[in-house]
Amino acid sequence: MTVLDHSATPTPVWPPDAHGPRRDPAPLLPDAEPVRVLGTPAVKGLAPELLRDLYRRLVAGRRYNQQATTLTKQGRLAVYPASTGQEACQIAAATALRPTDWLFPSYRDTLAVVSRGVDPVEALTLLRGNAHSGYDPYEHRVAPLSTPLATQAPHAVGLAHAARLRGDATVALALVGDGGTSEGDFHEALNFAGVLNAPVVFLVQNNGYAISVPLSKQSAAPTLAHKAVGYGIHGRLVDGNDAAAMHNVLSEAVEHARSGLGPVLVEAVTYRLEAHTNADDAGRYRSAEEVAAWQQRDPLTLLESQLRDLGLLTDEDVSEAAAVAEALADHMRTMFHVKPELDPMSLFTHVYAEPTPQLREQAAQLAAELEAEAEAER
Amino acid sequence: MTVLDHSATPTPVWPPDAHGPRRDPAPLLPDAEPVRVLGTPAVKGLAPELLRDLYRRLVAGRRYNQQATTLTKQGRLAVYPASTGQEACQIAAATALRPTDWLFPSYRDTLAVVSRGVDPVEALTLLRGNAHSGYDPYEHRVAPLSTPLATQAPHAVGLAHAARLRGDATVALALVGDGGTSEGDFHEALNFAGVLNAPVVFLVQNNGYAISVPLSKQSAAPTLAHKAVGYGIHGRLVDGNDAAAMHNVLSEAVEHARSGLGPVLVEAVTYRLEAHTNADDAGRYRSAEEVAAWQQRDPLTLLESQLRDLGLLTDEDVSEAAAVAEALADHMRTMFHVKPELDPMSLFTHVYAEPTPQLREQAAQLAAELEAEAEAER
Amino acid sequence: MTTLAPTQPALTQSSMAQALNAALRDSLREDPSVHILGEDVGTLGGVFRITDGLTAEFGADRCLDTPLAEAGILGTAVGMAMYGLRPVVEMQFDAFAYPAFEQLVSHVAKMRNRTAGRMPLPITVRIPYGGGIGGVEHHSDSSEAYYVHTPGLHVVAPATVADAYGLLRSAIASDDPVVFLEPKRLYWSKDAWSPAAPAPIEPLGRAVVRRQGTSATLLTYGPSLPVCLEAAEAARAEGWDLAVVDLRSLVPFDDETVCAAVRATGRAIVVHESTGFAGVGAEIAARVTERCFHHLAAPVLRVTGFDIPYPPPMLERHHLPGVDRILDAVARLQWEQ
Amino acid sequence: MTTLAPTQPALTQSSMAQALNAALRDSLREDPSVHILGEDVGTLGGVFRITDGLTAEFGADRCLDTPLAEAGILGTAVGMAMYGLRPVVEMQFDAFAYPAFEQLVSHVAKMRNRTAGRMPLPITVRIPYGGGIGGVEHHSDSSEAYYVHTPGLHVVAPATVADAYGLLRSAIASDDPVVFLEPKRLYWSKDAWSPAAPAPIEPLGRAVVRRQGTSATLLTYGPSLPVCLEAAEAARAEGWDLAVVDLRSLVPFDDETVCAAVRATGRAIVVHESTGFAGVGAEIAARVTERCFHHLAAPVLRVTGFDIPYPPPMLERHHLPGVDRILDAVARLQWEQ
Ligand SMILES: Cc1ncc(C[n+]2csc(CCOP(=O)(O)OP(=O)(O)O)c2C)c(N)n1
Ligand SMILES: Cc1ncc(C[n+]2csc(CCOP(=O)(O)OP(=O)(O)O)c2C)c(N)n1
Ligand SMILES: [Mg+2]
Ligand SMILES: [Mg+2]
Repeated sequence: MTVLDHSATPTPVWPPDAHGPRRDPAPLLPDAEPVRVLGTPAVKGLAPELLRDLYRRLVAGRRYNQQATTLTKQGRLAVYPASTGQEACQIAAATALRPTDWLFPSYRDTLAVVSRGVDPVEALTLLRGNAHSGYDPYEHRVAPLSTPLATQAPHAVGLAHAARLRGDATVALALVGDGGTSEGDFHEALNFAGVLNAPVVFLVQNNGYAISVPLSKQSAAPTLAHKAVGYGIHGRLVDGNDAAAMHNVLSEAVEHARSGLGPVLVEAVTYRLEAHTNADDAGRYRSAEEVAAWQQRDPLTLLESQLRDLGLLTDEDVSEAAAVAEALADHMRTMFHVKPELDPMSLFTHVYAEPTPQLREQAAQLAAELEAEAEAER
Repeated sequence: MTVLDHSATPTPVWPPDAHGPRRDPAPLLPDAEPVRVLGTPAVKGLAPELLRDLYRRLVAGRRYNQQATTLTKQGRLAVYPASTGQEACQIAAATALRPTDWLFPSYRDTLAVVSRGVDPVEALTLLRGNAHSGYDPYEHRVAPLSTPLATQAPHAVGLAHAARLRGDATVALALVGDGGTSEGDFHEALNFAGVLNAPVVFLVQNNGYAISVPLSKQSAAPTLAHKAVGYGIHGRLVDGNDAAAMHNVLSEAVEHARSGLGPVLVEAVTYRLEAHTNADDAGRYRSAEEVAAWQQRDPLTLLESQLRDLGLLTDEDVSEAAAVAEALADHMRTMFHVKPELDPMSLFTHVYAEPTPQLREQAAQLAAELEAEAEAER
Repeated sequence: MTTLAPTQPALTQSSMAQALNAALRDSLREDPSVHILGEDVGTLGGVFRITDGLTAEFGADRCLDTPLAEAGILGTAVGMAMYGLRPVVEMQFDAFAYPAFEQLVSHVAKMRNRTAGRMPLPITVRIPYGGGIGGVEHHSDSSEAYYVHTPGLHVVAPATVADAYGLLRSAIASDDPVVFLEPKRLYWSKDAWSPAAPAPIEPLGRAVVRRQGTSATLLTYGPSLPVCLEAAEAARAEGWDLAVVDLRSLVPFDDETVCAAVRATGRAIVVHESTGFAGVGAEIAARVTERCFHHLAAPVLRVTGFDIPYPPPMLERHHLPGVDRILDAVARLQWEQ
Repeated sequence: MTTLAPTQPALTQSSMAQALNAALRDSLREDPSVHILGEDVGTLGGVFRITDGLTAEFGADRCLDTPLAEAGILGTAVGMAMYGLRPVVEMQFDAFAYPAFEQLVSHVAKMRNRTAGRMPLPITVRIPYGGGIGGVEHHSDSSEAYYVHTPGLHVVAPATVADAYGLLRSAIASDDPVVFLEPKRLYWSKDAWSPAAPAPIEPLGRAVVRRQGTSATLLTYGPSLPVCLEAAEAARAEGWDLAVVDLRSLVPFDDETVCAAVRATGRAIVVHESTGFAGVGAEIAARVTERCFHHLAAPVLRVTGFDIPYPPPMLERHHLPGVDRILDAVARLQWEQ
């Protein structure tokens, strides 16, 4: 029997003469309220060690964002789109996955990439500017950062489908922004996922803005999670600043997909505390009040105060977490002070498996120019 | 105040800290059952004259499809995608609109175009092959038939938006197939429509197939109408073979949009009784039983028997309608026996407002070739 | 002791469509990582029947009917290739590959380079292309120039039944993405060729001289090859002995074969269906001139489609480069000097 | 009786960005049917600030922040144009125009022709293009070849502050669709020009000789013009007197000016940033050779970007045609014979 045996699709519930599987929409719709765990009885359901781990990751994540921002000020990074304020989403994208799963990040998701185990310098290579991508996608099963928005979503579907064909228990997680949901590729990916019943999860980090464009100009949907029903997949809504809720909902979604129950679309409601990138002037399109209001819901402070309430966090833990974070920052500082190796001739090496005769000629031309340059310098 | 004053968007119902307008999804979701009028008490609500008009249009529509099919057999049409079985959808697309409204048809919708007043020969020009489009879009406010699927949907949104900016009460109706809903352009159009609150209606004729691909391989959605909620617009589901229901639902949708209440997505459940086109072999992908089952729900017989039950249809009416239909067929036969005027030089006339110097040279070359040809024939 | 000669199956007349179908079947059979996906490629066997019978033989997982969304199809193929599969995508018609343009240009063409060779994408994108079949708007585009201008893509266009098989096998076997342009117009053209004894797999990147000649050299590919051969025949009456080169592969380009053929005659004409302005013919004329300047007795001329949207069926014959237009160009090759 | 001379506002130093902004402002002011739409063009004024202040002055209906979907933006513009408006679309970066490729090629370029002139689409598609700004992947593409090969589109690329104003005004005023390529790299380049006394509106389709010369002719456009002028200066030291032609409009193409300039020197080099293979330079080299063959002492050479995906920022200088590469080409123009 094939993976795509359509006789396996749910028998029509409605109406008798309609075409294809007509599923019951009810279970696909998100709850009216976003899932929250911190500050609710549900928090008792989580292992203290998990909560403390999330805390340490959040602290490191915040420090990572600060250090990367500093590196741009020093001109060591060409540009940096900070995920400050979205760290709970970023780390959940790592904690919810198994090593054998795949992550499909967008350009803002380097923290998720690092949380998955990729070295920060490799994760930031694209933004540093010495190469298009710094890491081996197969080492940690992380696709290259995707800059064209939502174009990585169909890749995640294809990879998940391929894994299923191979009989592997792999799940693909695609990260998209609220703005990215407007792209045709987002639609086509979710539709393919639904039809193929591919083990893929789409996490939309709804941080309220696409550069300067607020969600109200991006979509009129009740919530972005409501888009799921249009593809026959499950939609979940979660508080993106609640690290515990993020971990729970995303883990459930991933296991739901893994168990063959179908793809899931998760909307995480969060906020981009920094400007779009260091090159952006957020003051042009949003108020200080708005930012301040969201600072009150900082994912880090939310978790920290919860842990303290539960008596799960000592001052020792705090300084310990800070130390780990500082070590990460140190590593970044040192590594970025090393000038990257640059080989102009590498421009021709990987265009094709074998350079074409045309590329060989062009490579020879550049080689000669470099030789002449070197001559001149001697 | 501008048309796009976003303060006018509904105030957030949920949750306080979420971004943008968070509408109540309930009113956007389609009913569980498709709207039906024929054979229900609701039929009493329709004016007898309307029902009889719909009948006459259906009879003519069916005859139109037969004649066009005959013309392909005679080689007078290059190809014809019949709307046989979908006539109720096609004529409703005309009866639901005002003359000032706009229709954006897909390649299968020539009957809707003709029902709107375009001469059949002009409507069929694309499929005849003597020109790309045979009618003046501005005469009956009908956009050229769109072959690239769903690409006309954003055009409808743009035109509706422009009309609104101009303060006109114009509504745009875009016709898309079930297969077309999978295209990115469909998604982007509905999203723009929702955000711009444009007076546009999308009618999806779900005839169960995209050439050979059944809906079950096209979408896993509960219904295609459920896609609406993902764009914050209203979704309606209707029996596409019920001419009265089609007219009612589509008219309501059009007036809903006209009154500024927002766009509507209507899914009409119908069936393509003929092959995809005369060039297609439907036997390769669907059973005779399936076709026979749908023949039982032929929109024409459904309406006719209803009218007879209501005593609204005399044998005279029937032969009268048949006569009108036959006149249409006659007109098509005669007109298509006239060889179309062909001017090779017209290839260069409308590429730009003014031919470029390059096109002038090329036109001169063709002119010389034609002159030589003529010479040779003398 | 006697050796038995292996029995050679007789070469029957086969169509290009049959050869392509055989190439797909043999690829699916020999390599389990090959997967076909596209619109109507399964149950129906494709609108041109190129995938006829493949789902029946290999199952829906190997030859998949997808939803109607070209970017989704190609994007899904990218993900499948990332996981080690070897997807073969069918775009139903040339103009319907445009929705996938971003996936093709920004990902398919660039992934290997982006990842320094770590993530190659062995994807074949089959595109039935070109006119001359009486197709309505959007069904007759020649879009090769868009693809050849995009580094990272191989672009191939067979013109014979045997090449259709041999080049498609190589395209699928290639570790780089290949845009495989199938001349619709030649789908039903037949040739002595048998799927039972398929031609050797043709390596990509090699042009072939289809006709030797001394007066001038016609450079062409795909649907225009038969037209050029016909023109060469007709030219004999006028006392011209024309060589005809079938490029087969546009990227990589076979400068060696092409320049040798042009130097031999000192005169050249590029012939293709697509719009001329910044078309493939422009590149060929430019590079041949750069390389053979002092061998040229006349400028390299181009006989191409006009710079207009593809015409409606009843007018297409005026747009397509025909024998007469080619002969007119030959006459303009400055024989007097 | 005395007549007063009208007071001429002094020509201050203005950037190309300011000139483009002025062109948009003046168009919005003079023609109520002009509407701007795109990503971040409203409140933010565009990521390059080209639409700065326009929403504030004319309202969101005239300068609209759209959802993030390029096909939707261009498709919506098509519908607006159908209703008599004159949309000006901003694509945020070159590579992000690719999702709109189908709308551009299958509708924007073809609607007038499809409807026999009844439904023209006066749409201007502004695309910040090219490299040299240290942009990461997808932010430095030179995609002009895709557009010039598509009949029905005008393709324009200004290289000076005054032309940026004059050509954009003409593009918006044109009843045909115009792909307006803005050299990002020159956005902040300044010139003596004042929005208060804007240059006369430049008609489309005319090239201009920026520098007279006798040894050889450089043919270029957009971001490569300053490089060519610099190269021409440097060439004097080597005893070469180079002419420089700024094409400005790629479609329509100004054969007259170009051929005259090439015949005058007998040697020509085309310079552009984009990939060379089947690029605009191929067309120019081919057509100039067709038209000026016997005036040429050497083949028309091309100095272009390599046939590779655009490099990462730290390596882009090796890809971009620079002064040295141009001078090397000049040296290869066979001066000995
Ligand atoms: C196809 C495409 N169009 C435009 C852009 C330019 N761009 C880069 S980021 C961005 C906004 C993205 O917003 P969102 O998806 O919400 O992600 P966020 O930046 O909030 O993380 C835009 C328009 C792009 N990268 N890709
Ligand atoms: C963008 C695009 N891709 C592919 C095609 C080829 N094609 C023509 S009709 C068709 C099926 C359309 O199915 P549907 O949308 O359900 O409309 P129907 O034919 O049922 O009326 C396909 C795939 C096309 N016309 N446009
Ligand atoms: Mg966002
Ligand atoms: Mg259908």
